[in-house]
Amino acid sequence: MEAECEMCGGNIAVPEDVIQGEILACPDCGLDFEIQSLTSGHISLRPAEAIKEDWGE
Amino acid sequence: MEAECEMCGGNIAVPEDVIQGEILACPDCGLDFEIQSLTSGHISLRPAEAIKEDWGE
Amino acid sequence: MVTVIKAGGSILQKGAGTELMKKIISMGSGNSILVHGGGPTVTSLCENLGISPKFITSPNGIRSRYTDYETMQAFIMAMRGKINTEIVVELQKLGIRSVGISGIDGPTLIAERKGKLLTINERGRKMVVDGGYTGRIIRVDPALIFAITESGRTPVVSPIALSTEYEPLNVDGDRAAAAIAGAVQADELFLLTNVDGVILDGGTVDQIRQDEIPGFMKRVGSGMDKKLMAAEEALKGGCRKVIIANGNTGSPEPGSTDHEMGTVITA
Amino acid sequence: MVTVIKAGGSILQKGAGTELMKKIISMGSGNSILVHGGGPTVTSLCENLGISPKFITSPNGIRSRYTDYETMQAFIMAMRGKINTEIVVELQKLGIRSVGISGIDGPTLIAERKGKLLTINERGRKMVVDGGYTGRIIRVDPALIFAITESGRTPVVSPIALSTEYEPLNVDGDRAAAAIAGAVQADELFLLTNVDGVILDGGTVDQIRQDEIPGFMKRVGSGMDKKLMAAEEALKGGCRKVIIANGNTGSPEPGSTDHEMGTVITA
Ligand SMILES: [Zn+2]
Ligand SMILES: [Zn+2]
Repeated sequence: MEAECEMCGGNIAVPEDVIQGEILACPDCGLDFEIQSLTSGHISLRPAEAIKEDWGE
Repeated sequence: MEAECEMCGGNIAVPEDVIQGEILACPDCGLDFEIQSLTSGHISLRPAEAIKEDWGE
Repeated sequence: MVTVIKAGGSILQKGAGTELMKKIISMGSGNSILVHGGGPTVTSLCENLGISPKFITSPNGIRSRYTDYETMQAFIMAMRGKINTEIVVELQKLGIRSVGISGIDGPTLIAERKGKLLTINERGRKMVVDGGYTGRIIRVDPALIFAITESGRTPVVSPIALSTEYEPLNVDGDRAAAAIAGAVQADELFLLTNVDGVILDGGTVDQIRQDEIPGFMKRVGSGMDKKLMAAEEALKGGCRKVIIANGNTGSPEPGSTDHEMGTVITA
Repeated sequence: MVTVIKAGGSILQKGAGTELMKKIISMGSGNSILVHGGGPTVTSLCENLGISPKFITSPNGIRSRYTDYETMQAFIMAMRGKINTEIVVELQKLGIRSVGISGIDGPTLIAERKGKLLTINERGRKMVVDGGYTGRIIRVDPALIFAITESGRTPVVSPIALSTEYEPLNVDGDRAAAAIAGAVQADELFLLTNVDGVILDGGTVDQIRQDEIPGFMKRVGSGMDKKLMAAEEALKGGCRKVIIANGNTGSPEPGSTDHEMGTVITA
């Protein structure tokens, strides 16, 4: 499976066993996308930039 | 087994399977006794009058 | 106007919670004190922890729950940890600033551990057992409750007392509410239950005078007699009025002079 | 003189409890605020309830406990029900009048639920998960704490906050103590731990100035960096001095100018 990067149009490889919430990076522009939903073969992605890496609290 | 009532000297019948805490009444004077301890055949009794019957709280 | 309200532990589940909360809101923060009961949460936590309920039987056949050390630990977690916190969160959500305490805090409720209890054992023989972690309130220090109400907040009290030997003891919720209502000289104490008040010959008794309580106690069932005993204690302590009413159906208006529902008990 | 003390949940088990209690006594009721941690009680209650601990792994390999709804329920029962009550009982036994609260009461600690967390899943792939019932304190209202201290009592605070959406949230105990120390403008905050203070190159650092904290944070291990972050927050909030010291070995004297043990951090 593949998805198209909404930023640069690059092809993002999608593993067969992908699950909701996983992050995929565009190989061309490097932007991270979160798997927002998965319904019968249709994959919806959203940019994952806003997600903070918040640890240690 | 039998024990002697410390009040009237009456004979109190003690069941073989008696356990600590059980109450036995003297058949003669009616006084209640609590089994205070049980050690190798020796039974120690004490008057049980002070024990309140306190329910419903 | 100070109102003490005693409600069961399931008030939040039954929707009655909302009615009760509305009443507390209508009084404004800082004018009411809520005492809650336990209910099924205690039992289900015990079950989940693998603690089987212990019962004892009195010489005249009354079976009641026995609180051993293990059960008391679960009781504290369910009552003080879970139920109390849930009620406080629910009140805050409605804009009522509230504070969860138990009688241990302060300390507010000092109790005496019950002495030995006379029971009938499995062999049908009379036996004395240790009273367990259950107590009888002997003193209330309302200082912490006043500190909370004076800061404009509503105390939510779990019926757990501190023993004279510094152990946590399970105390009856109705009696705890009564002791508090006396200590703070409350204007009224609501004892909310699942019936419409004191029921006699199929009808609800509207009014009872304090000196009539002993007579009524013999004629009502167990459960209601305990509430009447609590009512008497509250009035003796200095609370001005006790209302026994249905917590599930709404309506008794705090502070109103005409109580259309429930039984009103006054000195 | 107002002192805030943060100690782990196991303070009562270790005998260090007694040292800590002595310190609180020496300060007199109403001058100290105790914030406690969780410790093994939370884990063992979860085990007894059959709730298996959940962990998540960050992209740089840090594994940490994840608080889902079920775990939060057990957390409240263990922390607010059991540990907090045990500490209050222990203090009362020593004649220190005390009151157990959590940040939900008042409300005192308002927190923001953490947003999504970036993790590495079992397949080694990056993944976002819901932040769970863990929060970041955004506001402290010290009114209830003052009401309690002014009544001559010692607040014993469980690190549980109320979210802006009225959910109970697990918050870090050190950060909660720091936020409180700032809000009450404490003279000193003790962060008690199981080492002798900030250790660098095998020796304990005696003094750290606030502006040196960022430099130290990179050189100390995880755990201590969190305490330094808490120290910085406390000083920024208006607390005058933070002492990181060993809670197991006694000695740092509250209010003394010369701290022979531990690391003292000042603005
Ligand atoms: Zn791209
Ligand atoms: Zn006899």
